[in-house]
Amino acid sequence: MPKEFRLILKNADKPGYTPDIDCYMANGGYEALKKSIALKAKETDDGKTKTPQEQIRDEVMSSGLRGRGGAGFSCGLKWSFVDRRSGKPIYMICNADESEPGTFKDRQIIHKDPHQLVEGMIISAFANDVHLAYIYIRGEFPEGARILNKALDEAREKGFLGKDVLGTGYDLEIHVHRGAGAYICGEETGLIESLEGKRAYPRIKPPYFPAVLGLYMCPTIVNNVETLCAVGHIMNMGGSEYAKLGTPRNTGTRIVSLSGMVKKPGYYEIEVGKATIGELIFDDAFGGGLLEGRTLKAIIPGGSSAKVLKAGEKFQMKRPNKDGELESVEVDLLDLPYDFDSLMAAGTMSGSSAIIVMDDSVDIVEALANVSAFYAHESCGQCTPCREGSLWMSKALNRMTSGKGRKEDADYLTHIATNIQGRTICAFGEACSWPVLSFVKKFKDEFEARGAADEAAQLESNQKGAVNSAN
Amino acid sequence: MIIKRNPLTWFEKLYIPALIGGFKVTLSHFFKKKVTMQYPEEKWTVPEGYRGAPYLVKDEKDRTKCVSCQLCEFVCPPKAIKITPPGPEVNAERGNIEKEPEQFEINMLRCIFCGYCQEVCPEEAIFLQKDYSLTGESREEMIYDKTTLLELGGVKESNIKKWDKKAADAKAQQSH
Amino acid sequence: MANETTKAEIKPVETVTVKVDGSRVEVPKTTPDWQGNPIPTTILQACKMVGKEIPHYCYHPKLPVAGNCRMCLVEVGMPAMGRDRKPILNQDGTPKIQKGVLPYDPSLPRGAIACATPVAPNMEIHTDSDNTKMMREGILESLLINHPLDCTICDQAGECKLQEYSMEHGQAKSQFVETKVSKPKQVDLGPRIMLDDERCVLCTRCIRFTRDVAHDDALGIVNRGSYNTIAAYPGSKFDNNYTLNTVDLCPVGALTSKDFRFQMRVWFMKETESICTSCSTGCNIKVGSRENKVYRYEPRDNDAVNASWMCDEGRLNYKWVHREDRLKECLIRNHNSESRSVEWVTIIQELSERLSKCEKGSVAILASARASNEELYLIKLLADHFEAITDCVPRKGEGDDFLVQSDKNPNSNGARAIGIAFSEMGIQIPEIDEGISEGRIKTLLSFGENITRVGMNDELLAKLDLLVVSDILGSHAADKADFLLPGCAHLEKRGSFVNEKGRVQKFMKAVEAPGKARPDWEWLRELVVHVTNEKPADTLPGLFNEMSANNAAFGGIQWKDLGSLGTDIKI
Amino acid sequence: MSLNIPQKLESEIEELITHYPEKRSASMMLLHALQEHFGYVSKESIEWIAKKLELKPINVHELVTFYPMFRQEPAGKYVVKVCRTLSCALGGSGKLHKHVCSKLGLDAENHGLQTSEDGKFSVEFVECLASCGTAPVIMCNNEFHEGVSQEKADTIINQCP
Repeated sequence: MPKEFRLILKNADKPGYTPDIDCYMANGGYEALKKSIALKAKETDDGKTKTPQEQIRDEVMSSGLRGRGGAGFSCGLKWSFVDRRSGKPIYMICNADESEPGTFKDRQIIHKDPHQLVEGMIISAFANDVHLAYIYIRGEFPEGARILNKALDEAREKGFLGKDVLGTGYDLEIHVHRGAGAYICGEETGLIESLEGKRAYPRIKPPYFPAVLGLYMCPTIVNNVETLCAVGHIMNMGGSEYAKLGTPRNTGTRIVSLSGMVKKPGYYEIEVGKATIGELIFDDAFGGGLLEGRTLKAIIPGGSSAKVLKAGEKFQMKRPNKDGELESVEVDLLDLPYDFDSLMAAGTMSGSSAIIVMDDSVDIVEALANVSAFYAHESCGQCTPCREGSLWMSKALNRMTSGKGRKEDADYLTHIATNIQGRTICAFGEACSWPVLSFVKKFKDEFEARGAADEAAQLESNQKGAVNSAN
Repeated sequence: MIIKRNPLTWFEKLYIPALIGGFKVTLSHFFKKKVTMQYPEEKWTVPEGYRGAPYLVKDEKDRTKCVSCQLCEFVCPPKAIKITPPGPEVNAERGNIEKEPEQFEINMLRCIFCGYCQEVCPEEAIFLQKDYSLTGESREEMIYDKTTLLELGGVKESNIKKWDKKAADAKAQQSH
Repeated sequence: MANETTKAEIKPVETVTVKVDGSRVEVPKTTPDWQGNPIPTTILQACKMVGKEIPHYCYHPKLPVAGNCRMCLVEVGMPAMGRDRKPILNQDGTPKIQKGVLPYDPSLPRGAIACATPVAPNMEIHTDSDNTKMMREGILESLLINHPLDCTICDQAGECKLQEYSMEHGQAKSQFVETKVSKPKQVDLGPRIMLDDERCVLCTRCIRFTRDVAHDDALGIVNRGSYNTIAAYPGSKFDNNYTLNTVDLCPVGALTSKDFRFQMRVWFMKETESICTSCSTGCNIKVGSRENKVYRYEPRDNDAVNASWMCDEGRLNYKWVHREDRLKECLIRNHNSESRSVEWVTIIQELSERLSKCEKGSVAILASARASNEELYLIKLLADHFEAITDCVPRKGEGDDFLVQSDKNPNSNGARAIGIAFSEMGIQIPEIDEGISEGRIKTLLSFGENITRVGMNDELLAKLDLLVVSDILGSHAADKADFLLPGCAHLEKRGSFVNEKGRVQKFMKAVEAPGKARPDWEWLRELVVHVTNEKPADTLPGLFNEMSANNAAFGGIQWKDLGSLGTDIKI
Repeated sequence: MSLNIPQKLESEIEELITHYPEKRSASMMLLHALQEHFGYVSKESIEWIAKKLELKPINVHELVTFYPMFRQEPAGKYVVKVCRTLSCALGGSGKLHKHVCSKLGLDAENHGLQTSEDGKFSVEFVECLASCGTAPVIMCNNEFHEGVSQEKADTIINQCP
């Protein structure tokens, strides 16, 4: 029986639980920090000494934690890329610019349990010799910014933050920085530019890898809210214990944002890969099924930029058989385990772990037009393919939804989207072209039918017009 | 290659049959409609598509279609065209077309009616029209200026309304 | 658009071997960046070294890399790495190459932007493969969907990168059927610049230039996404002294020069290599002219002098060449101030006769540091003959710490090297004044200067027996001259200057001089021959070589050594 | 420049600037602060910030036009933001936006910021507000409302003093 496994949201929805530091500490808060900061240099088997910082980084590495923001990149590996020899300060930024449509997990953490984030951040900052860190929170969360500022003040008061953290001589300052309504700030280099007080134009890589040339051209670590929270739990449990949660290579827990046409939309924390998409939608522990009398049409599995999956789709997956050998099996969409690798194998991604469910009442062209309008609005306009292509797609879809579609529009859209993906500075190119490519590919009949119908209607009205004017 | 020349036959050497043949043609014309014209009292009606002197045309809104791109000046084989561009002053009246020639001169003494100007014109602003006989008493008189060329050219409507469409699109976007 | 500088040959210590379109080439491991600092050689630089041009809009060798136009995307292959982090080898021992593909769709290429991607050993670069072409076509289609069909009225037509690349790399037809985005047109960006936002491809060259090179962060991008537009802050003007460089930089017709706007189509213009004469920097320029009319100056790349830039003031300082009050006649005045217009033969003959009567030491010569070295050399021959006192008129103005010098004479160092002027220019002028007023100096030759401007009033001039004036524009001194010889602007003749830093640079003739005016060195030589019986060389290069041979400062350099970029001498 | 910045706000701003090693970084926080105080970002505000942070006004103007949350025109006392992105659209935000607009006498087809005649309300159809599980959602100034039916929207609007 699948059920929620609450680790990060363990306390958030408990009756009487408040975002105060006292409440947090009464529930075991800041113990992980105390534990981490009290670590002593340790000799390893090969005679080298490991600093406390290195030990924390090792724990994170061994936990197998993967970034919860979208790309699912190993957190330990990301930290290992940081240039620690440059002599320049190392900065850390918490990416709380939760903007991927369908996602609303960070909001829960920030609003209900902000100290968990603060603690995770302090440990992560300590582990990476960071003395100045920022929480970049999206502008649409004014309340979240207020709560975080209060939490930071409380932490400062208790000596967890500021000069000489817990008497160890380690200094750390964390500030809240507010965005102002730009999706592109979720891209880490765009976020860095924005934090520098510029337009959020993502940087070219090479040479501007944040781990080497990030904020103010210094090494910088950018991690998602949920990732940083997980660091606290890793230090509590130990990396190898944490790695036992979830499935191999997809460790730990994840908060899944479920929205769209289900009975119980909301956020559900699961062990990664321990629930299937079907369970998340239909099980009473999660979505509780579709609305009465509806059938499933499609789902977007990882925020609106992920490629859409069509109901009834089958995927070839490599699964170990009873002898432990990998063997190809056919898996239905609903039986896909909800984890990073399975969704990637299915040609899409778990992204920010947001599932948008669409049933048979949804007009697929309208849905895509909505998504495309979002991306056209959010393109920063720095590089050519995305600047021109995102609006082009949106205009074409807008034309289709206003009765001026053409039969060839399906191919037309594919042509435009193909010209964007993989040719842009940042992953936004993929984010805006993938929905179009996947919607058109999987629902081509609907696009063509709509185009054909519009053409027929147009022809008819033209003929009528001709007859009328002849009269 | 050597072409062999056949000697004339005895019949051909008589010449008389050939003479008779010639007179027959001549005689037949006595009874046909006359084709010569009493030019200049009589004027020839030129056929459709005749390419005579090039003139400038206006569009249906009485705007000079020429935008002074100077491609005709460039392409003109006898260098008969001379265009003076308008310079930097912004002419608000012209709206989104922005540009028209300050002066446009065609030296009709040089012009060979080749039609390259019409062919190259991206704005469909110059057309070879039906005039074929241009006269004057001085060389200066034969250099037609913009006013003359536009007067002679008249209005030519076109299906392509590039500038108007552009203005309409811009307006539509503003109101959106 | 300004030509992009060809990098000076650098002898590299370390090289990297890459394959460009199938042929193996060695390129230096590092190459200078826009500021001249060594950086890992990029694909674009490497390809340029082996003669392969990669199309680009935002990249410019003299500006920081932006990487936003994506036009320079090329297909690349990298040596495949095994699990042991060593390259996997083919059977014949060559490294196995893995072509860049999209991880989620291996049928599509993953291009690398040539302007920012460093070359790596054994990298394979495909500047002409189907995949590269496909990516270029895609970018051009994107750029063109919202670009207006303005070529007929656009000043950039003929030198527009969008036109050129569309012909070379684009498709004939676009599938675009939507309404184009309309943006502001005819935006008055500053006193010299007009902006058309619809034509802009948002390469940000102008922004980077004015921020990083001219250090006036005046331009930016406003709005977002497809509606992005270049703009100055509302109400403020883009008016530093280097704004017109953005017009050269603009790969399309978005930024146009108000001065050149709608004046002449570029394909009609002849380009002549010349030197700007507005100050002693000696910026290298291209003069655009048609039928003896000058339409514009553009900077010409020369890293030793002006890189790719020039100031607006110098650029627009050409109109005087066509002024109405240009001197066009040779005039001889009698003592009743009645003048007669004569031919050159006559004036040279009569002038030499008068001059040959002059006593040594009774002659003063005021030359101009705007004259060429060759002219000054001939003047020096005259001066030596008469043992005359000489000097040039100083011209001071405001300078800046970029290109503009406070010395406004283009050839001060030439005048000094030849010995007409001295370390402090104009130091002899009071002496000359005194000589005239005391009657020691009876003859004054003035070349290219209005001497009344340096304090020689009518009263003083009246004391002279003979006043010879040669100038380009009419002046009070010209009105007083006994002999008046019309001179030429530098655009109307050939010659050489020595700039502030001692670089000898030559300028070529762009247009014909008006009226009887003819290149000064021609009649100066005739005068020298008549007066001194010497026979200086009778060609301009000959004169230069002769001057150089007779003058230690020039160290015997030859005219042909000057090339188009000039050469340095010790000053 | 006639910008009346109260002492308290100015000292808050001074404090914000100290959060960053480079002054320019503070520009967005300053824009938020001035927008909250004045209701919008005026030309004077832009110039004031530029001066404060030793920037050119264009540097600040670039931000104001890039980030949609900054507005250059005054808005109503209450700014109602209706989310239009996919999950909310599936939940009926299109109808909700139309309803709110018609209730306040505004153009339902206009997605941009528009203010009611009495100047009390401004309505804007905005991109994702990140609460997709409780669609459709609206924000009324800084207050967030989830699962907003047309009736609930009426209540929210009616309760605004």
